[in-house]
Amino acid sequence: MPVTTGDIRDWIQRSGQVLHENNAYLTQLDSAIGDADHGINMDRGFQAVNKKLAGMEEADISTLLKTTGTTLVSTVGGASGPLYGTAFLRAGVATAGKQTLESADLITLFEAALEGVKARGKAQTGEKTMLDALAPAIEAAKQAQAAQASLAQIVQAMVAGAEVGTKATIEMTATKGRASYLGERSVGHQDPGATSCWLLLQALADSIKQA
Amino acid sequence: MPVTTGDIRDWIQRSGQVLHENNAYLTQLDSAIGDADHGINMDRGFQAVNKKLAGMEEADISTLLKTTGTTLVSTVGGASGPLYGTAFLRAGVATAGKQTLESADLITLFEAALEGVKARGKAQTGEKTMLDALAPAIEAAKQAQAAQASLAQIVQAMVAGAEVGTKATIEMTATKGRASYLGERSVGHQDPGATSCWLLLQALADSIKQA
Amino acid sequence: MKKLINNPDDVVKEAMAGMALAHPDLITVDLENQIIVRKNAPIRDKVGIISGGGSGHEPMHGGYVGYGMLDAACPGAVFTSPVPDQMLAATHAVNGGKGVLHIVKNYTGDVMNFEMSAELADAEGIQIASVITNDDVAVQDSLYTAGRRGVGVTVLLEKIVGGYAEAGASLDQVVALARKVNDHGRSMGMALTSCTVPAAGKPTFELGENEMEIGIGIHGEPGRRRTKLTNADDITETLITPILEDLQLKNGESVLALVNGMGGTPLIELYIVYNALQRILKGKAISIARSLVGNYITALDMAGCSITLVRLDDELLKYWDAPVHTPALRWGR
Amino acid sequence: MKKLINNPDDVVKEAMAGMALAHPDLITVDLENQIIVRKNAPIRDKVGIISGGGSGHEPMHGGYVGYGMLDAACPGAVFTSPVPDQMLAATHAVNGGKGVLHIVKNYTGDVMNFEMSAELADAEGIQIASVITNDDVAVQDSLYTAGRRGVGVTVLLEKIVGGYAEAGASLDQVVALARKVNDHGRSMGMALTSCTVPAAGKPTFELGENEMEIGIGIHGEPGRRRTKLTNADDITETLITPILEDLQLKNGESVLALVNGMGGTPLIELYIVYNALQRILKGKAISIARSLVGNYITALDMAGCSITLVRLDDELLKYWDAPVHTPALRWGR
Ligand SMILES: Nc1ncnc2c1ncn2[C@@H]1O[C@H](COP(=O)(O)OP(=O)(O)O)[C@@H](O)[C@H]1O
Ligand SMILES: Nc1ncnc2c1ncn2[C@@H]1O[C@H](COP(=O)(O)OP(=O)(O)O)[C@@H](O)[C@H]1O
Ligand SMILES: [Mg+2]
Ligand SMILES: [Mg+2]
Ligand SMILES: [Mg+2]
Ligand SMILES: [Mg+2]
Repeated sequence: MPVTTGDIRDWIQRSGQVLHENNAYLTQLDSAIGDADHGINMDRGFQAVNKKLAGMEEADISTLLKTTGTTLVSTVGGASGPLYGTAFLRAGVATAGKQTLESADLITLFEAALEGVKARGKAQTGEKTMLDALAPAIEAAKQAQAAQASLAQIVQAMVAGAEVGTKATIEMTATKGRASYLGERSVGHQDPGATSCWLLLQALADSIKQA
Repeated sequence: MPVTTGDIRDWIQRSGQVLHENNAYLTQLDSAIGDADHGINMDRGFQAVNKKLAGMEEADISTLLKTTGTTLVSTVGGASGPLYGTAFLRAGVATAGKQTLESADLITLFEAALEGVKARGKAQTGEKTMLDALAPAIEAAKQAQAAQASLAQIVQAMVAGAEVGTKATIEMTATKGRASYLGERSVGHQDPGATSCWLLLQALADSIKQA
Repeated sequence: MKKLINNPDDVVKEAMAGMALAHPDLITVDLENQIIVRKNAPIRDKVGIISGGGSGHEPMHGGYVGYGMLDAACPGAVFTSPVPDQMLAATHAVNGGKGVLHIVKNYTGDVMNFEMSAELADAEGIQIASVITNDDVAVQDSLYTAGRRGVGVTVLLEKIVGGYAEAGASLDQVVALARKVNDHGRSMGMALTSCTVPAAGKPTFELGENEMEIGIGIHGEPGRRRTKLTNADDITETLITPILEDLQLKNGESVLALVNGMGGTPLIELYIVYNALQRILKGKAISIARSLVGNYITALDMAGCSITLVRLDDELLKYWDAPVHTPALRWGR
Repeated sequence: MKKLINNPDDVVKEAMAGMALAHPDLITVDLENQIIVRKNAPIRDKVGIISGGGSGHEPMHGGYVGYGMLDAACPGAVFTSPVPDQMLAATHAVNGGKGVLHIVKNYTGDVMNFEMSAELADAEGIQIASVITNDDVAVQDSLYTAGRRGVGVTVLLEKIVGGYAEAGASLDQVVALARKVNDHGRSMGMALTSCTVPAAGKPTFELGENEMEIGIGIHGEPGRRRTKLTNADDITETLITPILEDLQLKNGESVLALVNGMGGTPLIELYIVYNALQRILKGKAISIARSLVGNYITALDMAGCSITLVRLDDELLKYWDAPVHTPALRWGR
């Protein structure tokens, strides 16, 4: 079954809940190697997004994603605002005109998001950022697709890839973002942005399972 | 045996030691109902006094006491500086010309000090101040004198009177000095100035015993 | 104790030396006499104005020495009033022939030490007048206490009478205006945390994570009562209520307001308190014509704040607005 | 958490409202767009200057809006860079036809958000230039990090280029001077305690009673290393050494020095640090021509300090001395 507009709307809503529940956890992670606001930022942003989307009953997938992106840009601030904002904006552009998303569309969506984050953040994988959750998630999705997995299985593979990627940030030395100021002292701590990315993908999987 | 110039010098020196040793204790008492400096103030003052007296080998009793008074005024500050300063100044005036002090002289000395403190501080006994150690000490001295006690016994009686008086400040509500701002909350705490007065009398008793 | 200091015994001297180096255009520091004196003092034919008190309240008083405010400040040891020798030396340094005003905060120690210095100056034939500030409404029964403490009004008074003296007023006139400012002003303070006296090395009192002290002074003395920590709006209401009652401000009157930090509270919080204060006063049709928000009379590293209101009239407003140039307060030049 | 606040979510809005009420002669606050704008902006034929960043650094930046400094400030949530909408609204508000300068502290979030706003303004045909401050020598390997952070120099730069813009300089000229100030300035900071982000409710990090963090930024980020707490003289030496190495100051040169408190450290301690700083620089024949000692770029309630030096020449000195009138910095008028 392809992903519907309803699934996307459910995903964004669910993301808001998940990020709200994990506000303190993400902020805690950001305390260790950042400035103790990542959970607060993401929660604020997705609350604004869901308020916005509530008034847009007719929106299609692309509009939902673009609106999420612009709202995140306008309400999150920090590093994560422009990064997640750009990711959703690019995802919206990549899904223009689509009423549903097949596996290939979904991978295209996330690849566009990934490119957006890389361009905006001038970062690569291995620098202990959200990219280290997103990139392996897409890698895992492609492998699953190549192995003829169902769309639901592909999304499950993404979550698993993001989890592995997020855990791998623990051993990394940060070289981008605020954590980079810590140098070696950043080792031993899980990246908050990678963690929120993994949570977002988990929410997507739950939305699809639910549907 | 009457009190000699040497005894007075020993007393002032010993007072410096005792106040130094009790700096933290007196400051602690002042933390509870004041501003946490009484021990620091007294220690600073008597250190300055003893430095000053070290250069005055020929001074008589009156000069020793007056110099103590002026030095305390010039180095202590706070409430205790002018009060103890005035006390010692008046004591010096009251002992002018004396080479030794008999029991009666000693009582005169402390009565002059008491009057000085009362005048400078515009206080009475029962207001939870140093007067509540000094006044009962003098009362006790007079009773001992009336009972034909020796000079040493009279000074012992003063210490005992000061102790009772100091302990009695615990139950008093302060109406003078910084502790008065606390109103009822000052009850249950021993007055730091009464305590330092008791310590000074204890030092005098030790100096005389020693002699 | 975590402080940017060297030896606790050297705190006052080193801070004074630092001030002298930071403001050579405004002040000179006499470390021997432990006083901070306005550059070029004494000013001929101007009433000299000195103040002083324990250290630990920075920028008060040293930060208020300069054009249009104080001619000298006498900092005592931390939280300990200065000694008469300091006030006498300062009096000598600022006596321009028109008399010298001593501004004294009402604390037993300050009053007695200033009194002794005035007796000595008097004996030398110097014309001295003293004005005591006692604006702290937290001290209620002045019959059973050493009387209301001098707190926030002191800063505002020093500015206003400093402007008046600069304009050429006589000692009597300056005294009269000082009394008026004091009569027209009231303050109340609160603490979120204790302060730590450097020589003592540990907090003067302990407050639980959910407690605050209401009605504190500026020396880490415990306040009138300890209550449950509430929010900025409630705290502002608690502080302002007794001030308004005591001052009996009427509809349409205007005030000079000081929202003062105790040293450890950041400016962002003080503006929140100021916001609440404005709302409350607006509800009573009292307007804030002038204000100061910041750390002006502190208690070392204590977190907390105090509020001061002074009822304004044209005279007070005129000398408040007059130019001032000191390390901590500057406008008009 | 002990703070003078109401709801943590309302901290920034209420503090901004308080600022607006306290300084109606200098600024207006647009709560809708969450920006602080100079009274009477835009100023015709003057380069507009805006800055911004997370809140929690008060008085920066809002306190620097006014004559001779910033035309607008964009405060983000606490420690979170503002969003492009704010910078775009501020750009509109201050654009007097001569272009707009964005002063951006070098943090990933600030840089990206300002960048996005500049792209939007650019698309509208507004002439925009951005200058990034990156003066924090605590960040060493800029190849392996997001680059040196923008800290204390930002304040001094805003004053100097603000004076230049007020004097009629073009956007290109202002940009060139801004780059020069940034190139000539370096900073380093340390913390005695952590700060507490209101929405987080607890300290960002924990420091033992005998520990300090060296090389911290202004967001409660841990520093480069944690060491044993020492005294003010040692700490000053530790902070100033890498600054001097990096700036390569020579005998006889003169500097503008900022001894900055982190929000929870009282002025008396900052003067002690300034005293130590003067002694060290004197030993190297470097003279402090101008200085600021106080809380100018803070990290909420953190106790600690930072030191900033800017190598001075006649041009920098001239615009440093030029009149300024803002809530937090005022001289010459
Ligand atoms: N240049 C970058 N590229 C990609 N992701 C980044 C970059 N810089 C930071 N991040 C991500 O942003 C997260 C921090 O977000 P957040 O705490 O909201 O912003 P800030 O660091 O401004 O406080 C980091 O954990 C990291 O995953
Ligand atoms: N008016 C007064 N008369 C007599 N003694 C007083 C008076 N006021 C205060 N004292 C004494 O002074 C003591 C406090 O001294 P100290 O702490 O050195 O000064 P300060 O109160 O100025 O900090 C009190 O404990 C009390 O015994
Ligand atoms: Mg963060
Ligand atoms: Mg005391
Ligand atoms: Mg005292
Ligand atoms: Mg942030």
